[in-house]
Parts: sequence; structure tokens; C-alpha cells
Amino acid sequence: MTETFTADEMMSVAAARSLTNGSACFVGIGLPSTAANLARRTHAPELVLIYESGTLGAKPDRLPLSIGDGALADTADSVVSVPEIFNYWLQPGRIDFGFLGGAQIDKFGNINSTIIGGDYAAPKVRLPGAGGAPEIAASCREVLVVMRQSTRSFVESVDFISSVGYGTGKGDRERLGLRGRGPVKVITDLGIMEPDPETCELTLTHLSPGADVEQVRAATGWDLQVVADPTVQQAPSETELRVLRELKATIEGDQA
Amino acid sequence: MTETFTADEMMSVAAARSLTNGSACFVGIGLPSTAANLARRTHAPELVLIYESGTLGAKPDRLPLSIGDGALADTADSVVSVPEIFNYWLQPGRIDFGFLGGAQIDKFGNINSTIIGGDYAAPKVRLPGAGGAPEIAASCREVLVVMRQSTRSFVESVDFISSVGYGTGKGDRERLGLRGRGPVKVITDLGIMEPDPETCELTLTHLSPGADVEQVRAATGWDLQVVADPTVQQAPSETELRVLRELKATIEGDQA
Amino acid sequence: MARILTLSEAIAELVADGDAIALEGFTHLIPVAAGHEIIRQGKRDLTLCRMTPDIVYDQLIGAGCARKLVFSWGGNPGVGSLHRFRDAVQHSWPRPLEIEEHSHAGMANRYAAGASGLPFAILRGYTGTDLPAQTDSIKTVTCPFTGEVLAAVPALNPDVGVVHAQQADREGNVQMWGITGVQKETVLASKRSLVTVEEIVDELTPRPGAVVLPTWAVTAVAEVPGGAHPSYAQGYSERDNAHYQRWDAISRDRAEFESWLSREGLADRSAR
Amino acid sequence: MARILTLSEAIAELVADGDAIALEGFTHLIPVAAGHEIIRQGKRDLTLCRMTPDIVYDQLIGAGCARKLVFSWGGNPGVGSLHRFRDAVQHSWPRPLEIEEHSHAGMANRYAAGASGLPFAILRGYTGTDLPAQTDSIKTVTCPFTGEVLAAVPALNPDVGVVHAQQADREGNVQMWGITGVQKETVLASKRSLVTVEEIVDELTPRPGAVVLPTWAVTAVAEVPGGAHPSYAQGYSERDNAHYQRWDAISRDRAEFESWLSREGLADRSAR
Repeated sequence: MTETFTADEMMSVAAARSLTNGSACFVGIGLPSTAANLARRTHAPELVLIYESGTLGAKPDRLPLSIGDGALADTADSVVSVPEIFNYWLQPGRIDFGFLGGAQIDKFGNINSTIIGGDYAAPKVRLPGAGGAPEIAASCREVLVVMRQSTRSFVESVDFISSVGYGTGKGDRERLGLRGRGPVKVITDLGIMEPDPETCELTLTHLSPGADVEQVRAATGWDLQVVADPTVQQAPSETELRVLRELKATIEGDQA
Repeated sequence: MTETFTADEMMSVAAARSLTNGSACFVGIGLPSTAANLARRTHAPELVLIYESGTLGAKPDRLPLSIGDGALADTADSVVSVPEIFNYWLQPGRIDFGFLGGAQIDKFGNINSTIIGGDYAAPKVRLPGAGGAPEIAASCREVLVVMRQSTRSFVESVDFISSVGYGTGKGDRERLGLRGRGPVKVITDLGIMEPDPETCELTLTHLSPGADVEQVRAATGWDLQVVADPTVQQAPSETELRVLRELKATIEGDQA
Repeated sequence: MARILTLSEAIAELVADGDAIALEGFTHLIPVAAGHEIIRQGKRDLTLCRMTPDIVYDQLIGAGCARKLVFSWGGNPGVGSLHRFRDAVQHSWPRPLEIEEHSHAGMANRYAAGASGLPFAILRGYTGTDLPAQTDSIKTVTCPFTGEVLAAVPALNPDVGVVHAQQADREGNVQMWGITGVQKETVLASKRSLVTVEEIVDELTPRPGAVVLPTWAVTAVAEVPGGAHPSYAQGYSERDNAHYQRWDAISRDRAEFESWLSREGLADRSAR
Repeated sequence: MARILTLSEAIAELVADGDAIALEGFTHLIPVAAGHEIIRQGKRDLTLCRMTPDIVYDQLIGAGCARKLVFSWGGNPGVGSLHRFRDAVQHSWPRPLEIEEHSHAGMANRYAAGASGLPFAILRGYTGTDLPAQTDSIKTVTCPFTGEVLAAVPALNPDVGVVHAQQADREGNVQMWGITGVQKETVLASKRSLVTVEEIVDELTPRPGAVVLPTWAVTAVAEVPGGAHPSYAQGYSERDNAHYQRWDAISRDRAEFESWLSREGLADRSAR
């Protein structure tokens, strides 16, 4: 029996599947936390969750509502200071996966979470800002981006570079001295984009079940490259869906 | 009744008396630790003892045998890492008093604890080295030096500057950017020397009971300046002697 | 030795118009009551420093206390935008707000440099982003051993650092546990410091993961039970998530915000 | 994930001739048994790093394992000199010993930079002393904000970092408490790491003041009860002060030292 599922659920499941067991993952709140906790409860029981609030190896029994949730500290192997989490744990490249999102992304995976429109001093919309993203993007071994896809968010050129993907193309990360591999996957509600090995341009490699290439192109603000025969992602399994929904249920009461 | 006491006991008592109640003191093992613990048990019950092993506010019930003694960690307000003790506590100038000793001292309070004779690559005698002294000498608000006086140790010129007193004279600390006041007292078994306000040259200001100026001059390797009428230090009180001897007794068993 | 004061005495004595102040607490232990007292006392022209300005900074900005914000992420965690912050940046309401924007790693290292008595800190940070072009306090230094170029940020040494903790003893020694963020650095970096606590106890019992600030490193302690609400104090209270949700509606509209200020008794002495 | 090995397996696998190794532990928790195993296995040409080389380093030097010593204070704490260290520096016995000498603050910051993935650290240090003239790894940098000149020291990233802790669990998570010195930094700065522990337990119980190293940050764990003797492991053993006293006599004389090596079974494979 295959249950019906939403595009957002597919996105969470795809993000969770990208995390390998035993790896260490730098998690932000929202979709990344959902994905990481889903992975830990399905195929990756030994995934190490690291939150920028300083919790190393958190094993929350419910979805945390903020990166400083008490459930994280209570269940962590160790809680360290914020300077330590950035200096001793993130900066040296010890962390396998970092999750990022943002308001805009361009075809080289550069992300904007700072301003939209106008200029920096007088923006049309002032967003929260970069937070931990510049160094997560630089230092995690691999970056996973999770964002809903639309022409508003997938743009030819971002209004502000809050965190660097591949800069202006292949070789830029090396020139800049960034040591992590950069955004190896951009996971959306419509599919998955990965950097082209030759150009580092984000290229559609996987479609969500039910989505087609034209639909993804129409939701992308640049002329999206597509691999010859994009794989259709496997639909969420019954277990994945059940665990995902259980996790989500743990926060709905609080957020009502 | 005045008991008899040794010159070393007078030196410990004089060092203890230099510590004001409520101040914070960076303590090394040996005479400084004896003096600081004596002060805490007599006139300065709220003296904060800080050991470079990371113990803040240690209140040992016996004389610790090493700077990493378990009695220090057990009784401290907080135990922090060694990088933190140097970076967050010593370096910013939070600590009122630092104690130093060494193999040689010159008339400007520069101290050698590195080598004697020969040159650095092939010394006649290799000493343990500077340890925490360079930064204690630089950053504590005031430095107290405690050393037995002899022409071997009080020399015209030290063989190696392990920690800086007043450099080559008045104004040098400011030129070097050292922020603490430097060695405000050199306490020996024969008396106390203090920097001359005009020249920063160490000048005999206090005599130990029973010592005279000629004796101190004879034990000094430079032409020692002496204030007009050196004060004779008050002999150790009965309480000071009793507490000092009790403290010493706590370690004798172990060291036998 | 820290003095034990009431919150209103402490704010009156420690915070002056024009000061740079830092209220820190990373989601947990946010000193919200102290922020409200600053609004109540009508402090003005403050430079507000905080890694994650959240609703208490939204309130300070909306109430017109701030001249400048030094920060790395300004949002309502788990909810969305800070509308008073946006209104100040986008429309200069109630007054223009200068901003000095960093990343989390940069801000954390600025506090650590401040606590260490160093003029600056180095990190692998900001590379390739548009932040250095907008923020004067991001520069570079070259490693004298390897020739590598690293980011440099200046020490942050606020005039006043304010944090909330679970406990202090009667001598003013402070203990906090759970997520302790950048609070030790904030207190040690600041010229003066205030710790609000859930309770003052006879003796601090050592706890796993606790950070202890000795009394001689703290200027003042004030007992303010619930002083972190709507954030939480582990062992004392839970995060009030609904309050964060409600703030979104209250703060979207200027009039709604001003009536909130009045309702909370925070508008009296604020002279906008 | 850390692997649980025997001490001899761990040293054989992790330490190669010519490696830079750091055995840390600030008076407390000194990994002495690991040092003896290194002597027993006849490792050679090692660069030995340690803030306070004490009797275990005196033994390694006397046994001819070391080519170079990186340190800040080389004495027998509470007793006096290290005679094998002195003999090596003063008379090149049993072989010449290159030295790289720092202050404690410099060494602590070198490990911290190493743990942080930075090429160097800055500190207010060494100013006016004769150390910078003798030590190539002390340079200066200028603050790009204030123009102040500060000391710079390169990161220390040993090939192998060895520390002793009270406990590990069966997954290789490590917990140590009491004075924890620079041990976390040593493990994080090193390419490979070995933690010897008093005991392996089913579960680590959180303790006040404990430092926890997660298993994925450690290469190997070996159960070595009493592995810190003659230093101590808080909660397990007391410091053996008499042993430090006795070392003075044993180490003063080359023949006496060599007979000690034999007595302890440490001379067999050492080919001086």
C-alpha cells in the first residue's frame, strides 16, 4: 500500500535519505531538524546531531522547537559554549553535513538570507541575516540545501551573498580557500539539483514523484540544466511517512 | 612571648602580608602557595587563589603538593581549562597579584629561570624554563617576587630574560606595552626591595629582623641602593607562625 | 564582589544613555526582564549587541531605545521576521537604526576576544560573502607562518553585559546550566555586568555542565524569577512557544505594538 | 567512532618513528603508561610536545626516543630538575635533543589553534623576554583595527595526541573530570588520538566539571587502570608524591637510569 504524501513530505524524506549513518550533521531548526531527526529514526540511528547552540550528539525524543530547546541539552553527549561549537567543532571541518536554506539561491548555490530589493542600507525587505551560514557553507564537508522551489527563490542572481556555494563557478571555492565541498545537493519540493561536475552549475538530477522537468524549469529563475534522464525519486516508504508524521505531531500541539 | 623563627619563615610571612583581602592571586607551588594559603588563613580570608592548572577560587584544606593537586579542584569555585585560565583570566588583567621566583634576578626585576652559563644552545645548566612566568609578569596588576637572596641569584645581569620586570629601567614596560605594574616587591629572607619611583631600580626598603644593610648588600650582586632608613619588618606573630607551621606540617608527611 | 541589587536599581546604576549593551542568552536564559526594565527606564541611544536579536530586542528597537544594532541573526526563532527590527531598517521607525552585521562565528569570536583582553580575533569566516563589503569591522590578517589570509574581527567589549542564570549564592557567585551559549564571554568582555537569576540560594550545588562565574567577575546580581520568559530557564521553566507566535501579530502593526507597550507598563517614561 | 584497543596495539598502530606526539595532562591524568609503552616498543626520532614535560618525558628522552622537545616548563614538579632532560640538552646524552621553547600561554594557545583548524593563534605574550630570539615559532602580527602588535604562535597539530581519562563507555565516548588542562585541545588538534582510561563502563554518568569527548572525535581508547601513575586520576587514585622524589635519585645518574629501564622492562627493545 502506498499512502499519498505531500511534496513537502517528499522533500523532508529526500533530505533525510541524504544523511549517512554515523556521520555528523550540523542542524538548523525547521526542515533540516525534521530531516535529521527522521534520518536518525530510520536508516541512520547513529547520526550525530549538532546544533549551533552547543549541543553535541543531541538525541531529542521530539522535534525541538528551537535550536536552544531544552530537549537538546538534556539528551546531548556534551553541551559546549557557542564559541567552542564554531571554533573547535565546525571550523576545523569535523562535521560531515551542514544544512542550509534561505530566501534566494542562484545557479551556483550561493544563498541570500539578508536582504531583498533596494540596497543594503535601504532594503525593500530586511531578512534575519546569515547567522551561522557563512561558516557552515565554508567548513562542513558537504552542504545540503533544502528550499521550496519557485522563481522568487531560485534566481539568476541573488540580491546578497550570505553564504557561498560555488561562487561564480568551478574553481572558485578553491581560489577562495573554502575547504568543504560546498552544496552537493539542493533538495526541493520538486526534485534534486546537483552541481555539474564540469561547471558546478546546479543541474536537475532527480524529480519528485509526480513532478516533471517542465514544471521544475518553470519554477526556476534561470535556464535550468537537466541531466539526460532524471531519476524519479522513490516515494516515501510507509515507515518514513509514519515516523515523519509522528515527529511533526510532537510540535503541532505547541505551535497551535 | 615571641617565638624564634627562621629567615625563611619571615619571608613566607612577609609575602603573605603583601596580599590584601578580597584580591585575586595567581599562585605557583612552593613558597607562593604557602604564602597565599597563610594569608587566606590569617588576615585575608577572602583571598581568591588561582592556580594555572585551571582552578579558580581554590580553598585547599592543606598545602597542595603540585599546582594540579586534587585538593585544588575539589574546593574550587570553578575549574576551567588551561587555555581558558590564561586567555580569559590572566591575559585581560583580572588578577591582582602574581607570584614569581627564579634562579636569577637583576636590579630591574627581570628574572631568569631558563639557563645558567654557556649559551642557549649549549648551556652550562639547563633550568626548567619560563612556564607561565612571561605572561604572569606581563598581565597581573602587581607582581611579587619571592627568592632567597645571594650573589648567585641577585645578579648584575641575568643570563636569560624569562620574564620581564622593568626591562632596562623606567618607561620600558610602557614602551613594551606591558599592562601590569610589574614587580612591586621582591621579598627575600633578608628583607624587601621595591622599585625606586624615579628609576625602577630595586631598592632595599625593609630589613628582616636581625638582618642589617651590609649583610643584604653582601648578598646582592649589584651595588644595592638602600632607602634612607629601612624599616625593620615586624616579626611573625604567634598566630602567623602557628598557622604557617601547621600548613607546612600538612605536606611533610607526604614529602618524607 | 558582585552586589545584590533589585533589577530596577541595577539597570538605573549600570546602564547609561548611549551605552553599548549586550543581552545574551542563546534561545535559553534570555534576560528579557532586564530588557523590559531598560525600556521602562527610557534608556536612549543604546548600541544593542546580540548574536540573535529576538523579540526582546524587537521590543527595545520598537520602543526607541536603540541607535545601533550589532548582530548576526535577527529573527523570531521558529516563527519568522522581527517586524519592529524590519520597520526600523526599512522605514527608520521609530528612528533610524544603524546596523553592524556579522556571522555567528564572527560574533562569538568577538566576545571571546573581548573576554581575553585581545583587540581582535581571527577565524575562517565570511570568505566570498557580501558581508565584508558592508561591515567595517570585518578585515583580514595574514598568518606569519603560512601566509594564509584569515578574517579578523575586533573584540566586542560592551559597556554593560546582561545575562540570566538559574542561581546565585548570597556572595554573588553565579551558576547556570543547560545551553550556556556565549554568556560567560559576554560577562567577561563587558566593562560592567548584571546577572539576573531565577533564585538566590544559600549554596551552589555543583551540577553537570554548569558554568560558574565567580562573584569577583560580576558587577551586580538581581533576583528576577521568570526573568527569561518567554524563553526558558532549564530546571525552572519551559519555553513559552505560543508567546513567540503571538509576538508576530503584536509586532506587525505599529499601533498594536504601542498598545502592547502601554499594556505592559513599558510606555510610561518612553518619550518618543 | 573510536576503536577499543589494548595499549600495545594502540601504540603500535598509532605511533610511528619520526612522529610528533603530545602526551598531555596538567599534573593530573598524565598518560604515563602510554609513555612507557612507547619506550617499550622502541619508537625513535619522536618530536615530543608537552607543556610540562615531567618524569615520563624525562624517561622518553633518557631512553633515546626523542629527537626534539616542544615545551614550556621542564621540571619535576615540587622536586626540582629533570636530569635526563638536562643531560640531553647539556651533554647530548643519549643523543642530541633539539628544543622548541614556549611559555605556558603560548603552548595552550598553540593547541587551541590546532583544535580550531586555524594556522596560528594570537596572544599578549613573550614581550620583552629572550624567548622570541631563540624560538622561530614566535612571531608577531599587527591588529588591523588598533595597530597593536601581538605575539603569534603557530598551531600545534601533533600526529598523535595521547591523554588519560577516568572513563569511556563501550562506544568510545570519553569522560574526564577534575583538572582537565589542555586535554580536549590536544585530542582535537591531533591527527590521531589515543585515550587511556581507568575503566570502560556501560554508561557515562554526567558529572560536574566533566569534559566529554564524543567517540567520533577520538581514534582509539585503551583501558589502562592506573595508567596515570605516579600522577593521579581523581576519584580513582592519589598522586604518588614519593615516586616523584625517588625519580630525582634514579635519574641523576646514567647507570642508575639504565638499570631502572631494565628493571621496568623498558630496555629490551630499545636499541641505543
